[in-house]
Amino acid sequence: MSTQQQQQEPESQESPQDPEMKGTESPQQERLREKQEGMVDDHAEKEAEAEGETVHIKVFRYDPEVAAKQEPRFDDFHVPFEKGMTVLDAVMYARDEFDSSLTFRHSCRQAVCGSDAFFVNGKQRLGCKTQISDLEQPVRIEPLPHQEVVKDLVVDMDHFYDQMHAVEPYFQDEDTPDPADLEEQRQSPENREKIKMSSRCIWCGACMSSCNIAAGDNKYLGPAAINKAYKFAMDDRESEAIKEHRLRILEQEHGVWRCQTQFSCTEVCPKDIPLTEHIQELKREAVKKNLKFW
Amino acid sequence: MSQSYNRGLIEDFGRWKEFSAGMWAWIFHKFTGWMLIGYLFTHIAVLSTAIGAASGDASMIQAETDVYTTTIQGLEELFIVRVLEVGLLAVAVFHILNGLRLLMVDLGIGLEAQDRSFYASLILTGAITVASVPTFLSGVGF
Amino acid sequence: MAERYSSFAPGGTRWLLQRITAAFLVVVLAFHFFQLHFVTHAAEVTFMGTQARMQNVGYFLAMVLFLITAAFHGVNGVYNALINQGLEGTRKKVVLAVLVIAGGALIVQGVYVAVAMAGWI
Amino acid sequence: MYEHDVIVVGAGGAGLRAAIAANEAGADTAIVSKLHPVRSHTGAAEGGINAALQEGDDWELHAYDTMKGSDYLGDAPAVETLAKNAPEETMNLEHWGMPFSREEDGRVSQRPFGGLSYPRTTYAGAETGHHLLHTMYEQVVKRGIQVYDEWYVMNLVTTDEDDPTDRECHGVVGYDVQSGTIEGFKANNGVVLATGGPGQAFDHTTNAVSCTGDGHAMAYRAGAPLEDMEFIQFHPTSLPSTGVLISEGVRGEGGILYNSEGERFMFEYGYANNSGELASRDVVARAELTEVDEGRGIEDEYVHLDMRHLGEDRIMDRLENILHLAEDFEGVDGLVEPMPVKPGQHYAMGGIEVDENGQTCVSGLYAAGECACVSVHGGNRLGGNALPELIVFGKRAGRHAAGEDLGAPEIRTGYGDDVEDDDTELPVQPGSAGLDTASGVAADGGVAAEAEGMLERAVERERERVDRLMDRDSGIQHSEIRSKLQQAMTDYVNVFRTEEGVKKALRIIRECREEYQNVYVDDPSRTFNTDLQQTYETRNLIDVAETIALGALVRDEFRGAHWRKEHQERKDDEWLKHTLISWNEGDPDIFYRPVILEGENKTYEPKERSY
Ligand SMILES: Cc1cc2nc3c(=O)[nH]c(=O)nc-3n(C[C@H](O)[C@H](O)[C@H](O)COP(=O)(O)OP(=O)(O)OC[C@H]3O[C@@H](n4cnc5c(N)ncnc54)[C@H](O)[C@@H]3O)c2cc1C
Ligand code: HEM
Ligand code: SF4
Ligand code: F3S
Ligand code: FES
Repeated sequence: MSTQQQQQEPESQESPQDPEMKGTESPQQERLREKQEGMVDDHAEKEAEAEGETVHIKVFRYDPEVAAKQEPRFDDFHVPFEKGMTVLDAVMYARDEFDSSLTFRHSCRQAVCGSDAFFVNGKQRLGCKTQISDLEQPVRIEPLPHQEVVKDLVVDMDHFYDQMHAVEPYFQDEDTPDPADLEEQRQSPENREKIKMSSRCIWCGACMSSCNIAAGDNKYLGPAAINKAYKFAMDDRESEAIKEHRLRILEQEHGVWRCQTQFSCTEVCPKDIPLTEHIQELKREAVKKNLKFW
Repeated sequence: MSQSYNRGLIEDFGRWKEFSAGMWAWIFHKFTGWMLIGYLFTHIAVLSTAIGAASGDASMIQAETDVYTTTIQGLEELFIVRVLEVGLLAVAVFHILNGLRLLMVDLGIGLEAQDRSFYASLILTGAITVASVPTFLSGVGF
Repeated sequence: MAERYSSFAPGGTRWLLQRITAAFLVVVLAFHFFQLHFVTHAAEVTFMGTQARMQNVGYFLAMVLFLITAAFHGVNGVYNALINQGLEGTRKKVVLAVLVIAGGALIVQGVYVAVAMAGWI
Repeated sequence: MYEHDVIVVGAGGAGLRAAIAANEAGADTAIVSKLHPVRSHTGAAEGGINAALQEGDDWELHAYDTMKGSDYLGDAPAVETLAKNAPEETMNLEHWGMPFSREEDGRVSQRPFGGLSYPRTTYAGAETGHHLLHTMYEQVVKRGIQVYDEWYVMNLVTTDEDDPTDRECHGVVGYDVQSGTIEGFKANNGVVLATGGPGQAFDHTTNAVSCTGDGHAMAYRAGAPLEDMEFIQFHPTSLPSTGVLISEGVRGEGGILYNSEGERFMFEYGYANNSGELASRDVVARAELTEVDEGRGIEDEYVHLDMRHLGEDRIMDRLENILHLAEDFEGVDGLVEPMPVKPGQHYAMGGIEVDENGQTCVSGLYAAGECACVSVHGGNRLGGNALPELIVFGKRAGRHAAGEDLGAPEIRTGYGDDVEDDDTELPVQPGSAGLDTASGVAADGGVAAEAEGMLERAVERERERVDRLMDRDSGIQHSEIRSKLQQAMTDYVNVFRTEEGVKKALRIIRECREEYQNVYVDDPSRTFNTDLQQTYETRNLIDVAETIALGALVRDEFRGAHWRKEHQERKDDEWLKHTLISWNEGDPDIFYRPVILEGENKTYEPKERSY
């Protein structure tokens, strides 16, 4: 039994252009091969131990600098299953035990840092929050669609961050009491409840990746940034004038109007933020503001 | 960064199997909208024969042999036109029903039921279309 | 209210009009379909029948309004769809111009046809 | 080379606060962080921020509670600074828009927390840390503070005088994870370390994968001593497979702990006959481990926390988020089955020794947040006291680094005439195993050019180190060493500490060090090489783990979170002092500095810690 075959996708993989790369194996490839061969028995042992229950994952691989990985492909790993295992656990196991060059972002393992949004079995999900046992095997793990792939599962997040920053995501009222007086700005529990869901965003980028409009229109602010703006626009602590300024930003051509209510953002959001609802509410707010002639 | 990899359009269309309800609704709505506006242009073009009819011979109008009447009736005699009309109906009905769904969404009503309301639009469209087939196909010569 | 930012095209107006026309179209389109396929079968349409309907000023106005809203709704819908796909710059301006002209022509021709149907020329 | 007045390393709560403060003080400030700021582990904090905000409460009460909680190992000037400034700093967050939970009258809510004499824990739902982190990042964006994210700081650039107190810090060497470039960051005024906790030294922790004690290790090797490292807080209820925290709320609502025999062991075996499951964290954690050690654990690993008897309504009402946590991270439905839990490393009370201004004994080198030890938490941290520490001392460090005068500190740092040397017999030689040890760079030439030259040389050294790691084609991989180290720490320097065990741990750490000399990086790529980054981190973990074990060995008493089998009592005559370990060029030196119990208005008299 082989534990890790490299399956090439697309089927007809071109051999590397660089003649030096052809034929001869780079030390890295050599090591990789040795390791894979070694892995078979090493792993077979482990498997016997774990009563043979393994999880089959297929992981997207790409690295612009390594000849063997320049052409994107999927690698197969068979990871011993444990109760409670998440997708993140599985890729971490694969990295630590099989191939240390397997690269992905992760940190908190508890769905608060937003680093590990992957495209798992055709849906944007947080690796650490997705139980392997809930998925059909083989589990296909890819980087987030609609973002440039830097390496393996790592995508370039800069565009996402730019959009998040574009909505002036910070409190703007300068006219607050002096903190030294220990006097807070009052806010009703209802108002706080209103912004509660919107304030849960962990910047994972899953929503943006799932939205076809964001894919087509690079200038579209995207659901996460609009939701961020929603949090501020709906917060009563900021003055009306600032709220109006916020709506101005949102009602630009590439703002809320671009949303075609596809709902996929809402469906994939790991924090269950009702994104579409927030976007729609802002559209209505903007219209209302524009209809005010008095 | 040295280089990065863009997986391009396959992203969108290679993954159609994984699309969710809202995405299909979007695609269908787009498609039906384009069909409708396309139809509107042809429709007006066909109806433009009325100009010829109006400026033509009044007796022909009486005899129902004016260009307008003959064109329309001539078209209606074609089986293919009838089938296309059923298609148009389906397209229009879906666009209307889903349009209503979208209007509700815009008003923030029933957002949790957005996928179910999409399926409902589809089923209703099917039902209405099937139900109206006899009316549309009646009297066409086979 | 303060000045309008140039980059802040009044997307909201078009959005709102798209909804308003949609709401209007639901009613008229349903009526239209019903009228011409179920009440009068399309195959039985004659110029005389058409003329009879069109000479009713209410019907005439409804149809002209139907045409205008549908043309706006359709053309604006297409334009929107193109912006959603990231249409930008000159190409966007050209597309807008083409669509406006096409939509305008459609309305002009349509109204002309309607007037002809009513026999008012 | 990049150049700024103040360089802040780390972008968690402490780092962001420091950067904002330095920026406000007029310094050209930059943040260098291996994670994008919003990914920092501060975001995981749930409970809240302690601050004496309401009438009827008082900072002196907060200080008193903190001192008592610390088991009298907190330094009074630090504890009082914290208590005095926390209210203003908390209000400041509110003014920046942090969405605190609210009362009917629109004021911020506060709730009771363990060990507090007044309900002074200010919170924002069950995600206080998340909001704190995001609110401060927003302010960083607003102020346009430069952030170098996904830049891993490899080392500090300090001068190499013999006495660490004569050294100066001039900047850091950073590694751009995305591109693989290594660059120098010159800090004209100061470097603030805010790199968070060292939880990854243990096998099972509530801390993030990125909590690898980099700041600790870098400062340590640069000459700043590490203080009270033996004091590690373990949380009794974390999920076994991930370490995700199950809050005390479950036990508070009436959740029951069972062993594999189905016995309610807290009572059956007399661990806490009065309070049972609600006994303090360390008691419950020890009880759980005893059960497992005596063969009554489930799968030899964990115990069960059962809340089913509370009924679905009550659970849904008050503990809904716990259901999600158990489901998402452990695949367990808390409504139909008990949840597996075990103790997990949670917080490090110790850290880089600093004074109230955040400064270490190396001039220009600051530390704040969990990586620092001003000593607020002493032997044990009270829940809700870490977040205020971030904002109070983060701000002070930032301002001081930017050149503001905050007055002379009362806390002394570094080796001095007030310390006492240690003479414990060590089982193995700790410290360098012939590794690249030196961190200082000799100065030669004029003052300004000097710093630049030093930076160049430091960068060069890291480049060579990377080349060496990457060029090797065989050897051992860091993950193997890391898991061995983590296992040893969890086996022997956990909640239970015996002399024999800790010595064993030190021997294993030594082995890890030796193995590390043959470590190699398999991934040949320069792009996003996490293999390389983790290899660096593992080195840091070895240094930090060793100081934890050394501290645990020398402190033969039971204080706060530190428990020793052979010495199960608090020894105030002997041990009212901080443990300090200094790298001493690879030959670690252990010494002690007395605790400061004299506060502004009163002296804190050690009392029995009983709740
Ligand atoms: C689950 C959990 C719950 C908690 N709940 C509470 C609570 O309710 N109340 C409370 O008061 N405390 C709580 N704490 C403790 C508190 O959250 C932490 O002590 C605190 O957040 C640490 O903040 P920090 O800024 O020091 O570090 P972190 O937030 O961990 O940030 C560290 C930063 O340093 C950066 N970094 C690290 N190494 C490097 C390097 N080599 N180069 C560049 N950058 C680097 C990282 O990228 C990161 O940005 C909790 C802790 C945990 C784990
Ligand atoms: C009869 C009732 C109708 C309703 C309720 C309706 C509703 C809608 C709505 C709400 C939209 C906007 C979708 C969005 O922006 O998210 C839309 C788009 C559109 N509609 Fe209609 N519409 C109707 C009739 C028509 C007619 C008669 C035409 C043709 C002339 C038409 C052509 C279009 C087009 C082309 C679009 C754009 C589709 C796209 O996004 O690509 N619609 N419709
Ligand atoms: S809105 Fe949801 S999906 Fe989008 S970035 Fe925030 S948490 Fe992720
Ligand atoms: S997926 Fe995109 S179209 Fe709107 S509802 Fe979400 S932003
Ligand atoms: S690892 Fe932090 S969100 Fe998954």
